[in-house]
Amino acid sequence: MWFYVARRFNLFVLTLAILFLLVFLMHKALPGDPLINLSGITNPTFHQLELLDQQYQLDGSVINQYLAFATERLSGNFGLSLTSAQPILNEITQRLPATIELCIYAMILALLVGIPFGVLAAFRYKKMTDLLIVSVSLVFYSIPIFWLGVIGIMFLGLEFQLLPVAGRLNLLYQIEPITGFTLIDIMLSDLTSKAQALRDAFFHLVMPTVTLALFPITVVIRITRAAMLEELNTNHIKAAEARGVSPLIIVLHHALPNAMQPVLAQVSLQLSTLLTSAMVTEVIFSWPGIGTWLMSAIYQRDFPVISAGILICAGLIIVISIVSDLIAIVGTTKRRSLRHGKN
Amino acid sequence: MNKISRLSTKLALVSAIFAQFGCSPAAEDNTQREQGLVYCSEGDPSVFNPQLTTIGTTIDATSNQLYNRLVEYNPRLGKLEPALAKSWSISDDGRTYTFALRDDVVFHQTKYFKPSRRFSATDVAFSFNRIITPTHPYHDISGGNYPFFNSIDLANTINRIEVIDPHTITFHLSSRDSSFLANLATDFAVILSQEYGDYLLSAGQPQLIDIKPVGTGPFILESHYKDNFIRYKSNDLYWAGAPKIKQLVYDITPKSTNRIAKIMTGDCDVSALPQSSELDVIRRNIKLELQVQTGLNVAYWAFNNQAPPFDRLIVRQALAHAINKRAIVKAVYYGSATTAKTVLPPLSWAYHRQLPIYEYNPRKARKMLADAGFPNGFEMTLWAAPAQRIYNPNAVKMAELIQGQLAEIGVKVKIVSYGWGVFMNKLNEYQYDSVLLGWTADNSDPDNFFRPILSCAALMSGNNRVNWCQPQFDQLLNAASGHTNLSQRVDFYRQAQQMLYDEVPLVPIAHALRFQVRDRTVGGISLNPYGGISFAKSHRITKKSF
Amino acid sequence: MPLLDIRNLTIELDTPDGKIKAVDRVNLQIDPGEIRGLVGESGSGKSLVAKAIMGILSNRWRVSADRLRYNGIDLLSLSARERRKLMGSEIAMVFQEPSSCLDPNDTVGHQMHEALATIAPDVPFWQRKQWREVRIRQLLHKVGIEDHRHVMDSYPNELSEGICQRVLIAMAIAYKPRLLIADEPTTVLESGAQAQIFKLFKKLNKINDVSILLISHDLEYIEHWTQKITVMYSGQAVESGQTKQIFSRPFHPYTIALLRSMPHFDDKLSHKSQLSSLSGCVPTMQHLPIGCRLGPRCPNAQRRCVEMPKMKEKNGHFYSCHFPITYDNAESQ
Amino acid sequence: MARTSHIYQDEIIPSPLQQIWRNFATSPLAMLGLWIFAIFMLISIFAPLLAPYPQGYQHSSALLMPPSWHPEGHVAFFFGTDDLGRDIFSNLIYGTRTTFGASILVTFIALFFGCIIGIFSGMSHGLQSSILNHILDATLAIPSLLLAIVFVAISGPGITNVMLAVGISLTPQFMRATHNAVHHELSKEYVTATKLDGANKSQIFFHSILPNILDALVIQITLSISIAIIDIATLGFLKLGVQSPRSEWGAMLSEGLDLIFLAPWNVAMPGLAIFCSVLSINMIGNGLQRALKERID
Repeated sequence: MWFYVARRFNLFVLTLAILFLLVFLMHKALPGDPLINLSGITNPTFHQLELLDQQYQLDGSVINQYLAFATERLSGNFGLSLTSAQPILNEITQRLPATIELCIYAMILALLVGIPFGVLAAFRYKKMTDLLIVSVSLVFYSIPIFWLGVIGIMFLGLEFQLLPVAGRLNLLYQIEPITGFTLIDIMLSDLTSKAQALRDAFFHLVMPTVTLALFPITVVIRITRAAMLEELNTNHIKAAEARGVSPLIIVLHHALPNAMQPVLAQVSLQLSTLLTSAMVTEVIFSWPGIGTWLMSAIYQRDFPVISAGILICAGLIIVISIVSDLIAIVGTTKRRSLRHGKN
Repeated sequence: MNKISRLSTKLALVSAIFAQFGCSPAAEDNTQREQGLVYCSEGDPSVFNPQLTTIGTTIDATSNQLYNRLVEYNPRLGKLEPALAKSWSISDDGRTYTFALRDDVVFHQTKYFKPSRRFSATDVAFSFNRIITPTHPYHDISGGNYPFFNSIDLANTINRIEVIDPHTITFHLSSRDSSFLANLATDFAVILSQEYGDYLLSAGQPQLIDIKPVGTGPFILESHYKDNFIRYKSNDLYWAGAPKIKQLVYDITPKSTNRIAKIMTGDCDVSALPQSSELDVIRRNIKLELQVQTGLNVAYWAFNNQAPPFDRLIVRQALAHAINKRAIVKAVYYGSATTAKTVLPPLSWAYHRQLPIYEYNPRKARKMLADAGFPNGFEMTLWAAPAQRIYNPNAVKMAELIQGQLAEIGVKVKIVSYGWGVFMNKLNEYQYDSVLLGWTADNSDPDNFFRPILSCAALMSGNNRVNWCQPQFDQLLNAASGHTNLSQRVDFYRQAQQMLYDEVPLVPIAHALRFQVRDRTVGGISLNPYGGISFAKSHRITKKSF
Repeated sequence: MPLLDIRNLTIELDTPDGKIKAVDRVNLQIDPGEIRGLVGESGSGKSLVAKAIMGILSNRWRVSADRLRYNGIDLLSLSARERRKLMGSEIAMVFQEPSSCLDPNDTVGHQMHEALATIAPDVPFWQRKQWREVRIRQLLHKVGIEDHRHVMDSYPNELSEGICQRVLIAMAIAYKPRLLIADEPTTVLESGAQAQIFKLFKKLNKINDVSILLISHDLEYIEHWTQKITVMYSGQAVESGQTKQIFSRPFHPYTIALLRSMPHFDDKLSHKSQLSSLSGCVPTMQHLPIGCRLGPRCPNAQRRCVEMPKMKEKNGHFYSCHFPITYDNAESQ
Repeated sequence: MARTSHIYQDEIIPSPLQQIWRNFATSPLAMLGLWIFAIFMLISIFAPLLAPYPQGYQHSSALLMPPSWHPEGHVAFFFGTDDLGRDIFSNLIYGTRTTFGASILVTFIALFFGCIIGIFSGMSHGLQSSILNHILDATLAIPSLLLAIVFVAISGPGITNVMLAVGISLTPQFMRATHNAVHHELSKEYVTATKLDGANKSQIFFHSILPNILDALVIQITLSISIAIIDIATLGFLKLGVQSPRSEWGAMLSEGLDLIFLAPWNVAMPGLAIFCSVLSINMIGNGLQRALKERID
């Protein structure tokens, strides 16, 4: 078992190295003075200039330029943002939790809604409910996320004024960002009207989470249905049916746990599309996360922020996909011979 | 079966958590919501001191909220009212102004600075000397550029500021200037704290005076997250009575659709600059109230008069004929603006009615261009900032329209656009052929429309984007401001407008109406035609008095 | 009264090209305490019959029969719930690949507990768990597994096929079924384990009076362990009767060919001689010949074979062939 | 009933492709998807001929004209006009070329590169395949939006950048699909059988593996086209793609956003166009998957 963990770790290190290489090459191709693009300090004083030269070794050979760049970024120094002259690391720690929060709630919603419908569709295979679920998920799969968001704003937000459509919380509630997750921060804060703030934050969350979650829901439905169908035809289900076990227990207790392995494996592949959709959702609902931050950086041509954003997002995805691989491996080797697991 | 029981307990736990969200008892006090007010502003203030800028957004966020002025202009009565100065007297030769100051005014108690003494004349001297005396320790802090005061050439008008005693101060002018008092009432002439200045100098952090402001205004700055929000706390020791609103938040939402969405869903209570395309939606919504203010502003298309071929009069006249102002007003302002004949809006008492106009005549424009040696037109750049302003809701769209109209006479236009901050810096390098800009009046004096944007003094201070300096034009302005009776001043201003018509350094396009949306439950927000919004007297109208 | 009575059972599959009769009018009677063999080549529909009895065919198959009774109860008219209750208590089934018939995600002990959960012992409910532990240990020992602790704690993929089969049988006999259907239980096992499994079946039949329907294509075991057998060919029951009778004097040409294809080492096979086998191959489902399905391959097929032969009976020995091999002329071939 | 008229005449076994087509043709949904897809293809090829007005032409007289079925609408501007007087109908037609046409082009480019790398990594094992795999995981980690940001940062917004970004982000999916398909086939006995007959690597690949991974690739193509369309439209929506004179569905939608109250059709029409094209491709993909599934079991 430890052999797999070692392989995964080596894969992780090499993939991160390749990611840093790609961003490093991007820096080479960026227009403008490379030192400004790396450090974000527009007119450095003489002292700062020395420090920067030592940090990024721009005059050295390409290899130790790359090494200097990598050590600098790994040690958390992403330089200053050109627009706000703040250290980028602070901005990231301020904005990353907002995006992660949105992605987590959306993924939870996707799993909570997707899996039951997937199981239902597989259970009642080739019947009306199955066709209905498949065709509805096909329709929602092909709705572009930004159009969905705009329509959501138009109808739910403006025509009927039911749900707030922008921001994370009514700004009158003064909450210090301790963990960066609104709901937890409200819990921790010593606000008088805490329940009121929670309710408001919850309403602010509904629209973006549903818009973001709709696409993953259809994907989870499709994956779960396929995995369940495959699982329901295996012999041990037939044997259980032969033993007269009730269909409910068969589906919930026997088929579902086995189908979870391929489902979770494929869901972790959907992470990069989830993050892209999250950034688009943030732009539409002006959610103060990495997406809005990166988008405004693009319009201002703020290169240090762009390279930091890419490193953080891609790094995040690699870490999460490797971790989910590890969990899948640890979970299955003991229970099922690898002949069953999907490679 | 034990498996199923464990499953159901998990479900019960989850639903309990959600229940806690859903049914929060209505009795829970929402004082937080009642005593606060959220204002959706269209942009982030670049600095917290109005002396250093002429950008409308920064003035909205700072001058009426954080600071006070010696005198204030009351738009309804049309005359000046006492503010920090209880009373003032002008000598008969009109060159010495003495002000009697209030003695009950306290500066802000903030986290970063606790003042030990009250407001006194030394603070007034400190604030104005910073502008007029280059040797003043704070003159060059944060750029040392005071665009409004440079354009009205305050440094030469004021000879000497004399502090007589802690509550009286006299200004000795070099020559008679009838618009001096009006300029003191503008949003730029704010009073800073001299004690705070000395404190920062000793701490070696002088630039903080413009970033962490201390003033005498109704609100104190609590926190500022760039491009996100600004939070103010009420100043309970305010000399004109503590504001009813305990907490004021500026929610920065650049896109106007988002602002409308926020005000409709209750996320903010007042919203700035609604687009004219959203007016009928606002009128249909009973919860909202639309405030309309006649526009004392002008949007103009400025040529860079030094850059060829715009240094030739005939080219400028041809381009003036080539643009269809009516179409622009319909497409960009959706009809909520009037086409402009000259820089002065029709409401001003010095408006020149009989002035002829450059009517929209593409054939004539093409012929004039041919005479000027450009039979098949030429290439030119047109700069437009993506931000939204009172005088121009969508400069980029106006640029695209002009691009389309000039294409008909063979002129190929390349639109150049940057973020607002970067845009203003690059303008100072005068690399543009033409730019879409505008001006909002700061007081009722017509001089305010000519001197800050067209005078040679304005060229030095970098506010004259037309890059055009006519000494004869400046003499007209000085002569006008030298006399006090109206009829003589009107005659001088008419000659100035005639000169602008002949020279066409810029093409005035439109005077926009100014809108503001607010929730019916909010009252007391004054929409001053001459500049910044003020929340000093704002309050929540409780249900009964609705 | 036979324990299981099946008359004219037909199973059809609806495919895009119309209905296909996979099993055509099969008759089968099993008396209590009898071991019945069901023999035929693979694809002759024998496991379809078993699944039809259990009712676990997928909904693409359509099952119809004049009579499908178990112990007097008409299985076809039962509701799904009653059918399940019946299968949970009276009929049990054992499959071909034992290790894939156990849930790979659960320990064997856990699955045994679940299998026993349906039985309501006369023990107060808090002691029910211990009672099941004891019962499982007895069952495992009964099917010949000594180290029950190790087996109960391990996962199916860690056990050998033989042990898995024994565990499945233990599960099957846990609720003392009266009929056990074994669908090729031993094909995957090696010969040593096969003998033990059959010995176990014999013991169950003798002691617990469990009647067993043994489905296999392996003739040696069928000959040795079963009392009666039915021979099937591409969906039709061609011959059934006492095992000894059929093995000594088969009437149906297909049965003869089947028996002859079993290599007997006693008679003198010349060196390198062809092993005898029937010419041609089993017709595919879409192109079944009309009438007797052995028609084209039958050595003594006649014109009449085009009509479907009726099932005739000769003192307990049923056969459906117009020209059965009567032994007076059998010796001549 | 059976396809053979007389009893024993040799049965005509339909080739796999024919069989897939027959299963595919049976479901009406899939055929509808195919027809819509064909219509979009035609539009994107003959865009200049079909569009009533030249691209981005501003009718200063007809600003914000509602669609023709609206009382004030005019049939000359079938879907109405936007705030600069540009006719939405002709813009949509030109937009088909940039959004729909570009996505098909990008998919086939990604298919070409993806397959080659996928095949090499699939066929070889050990170090070479793991290296290719690593590249796969690294590039797969970077979402198409980030790649587009990189290219826009380097050389400014434009359709070529968007196509490049979407192409690069799609290639790993093809790599992964071919890699898995090839690995899956390699593990099958018939491949080892051909190996035993002495076939070298390329023979094995072309004769036994290629035909079998075709169906997996076809599904991946439909999946990728639908992802490509949505990605190109999203990047257009975020103003990273095509600039003003050339029209593109995503950009049209984002321009119409400011007039969401006055002119909702500005937002509805491009959205519907994207939705229909993606739906048609997904229907085809779904039909194909079902047809293949039926052939197997």
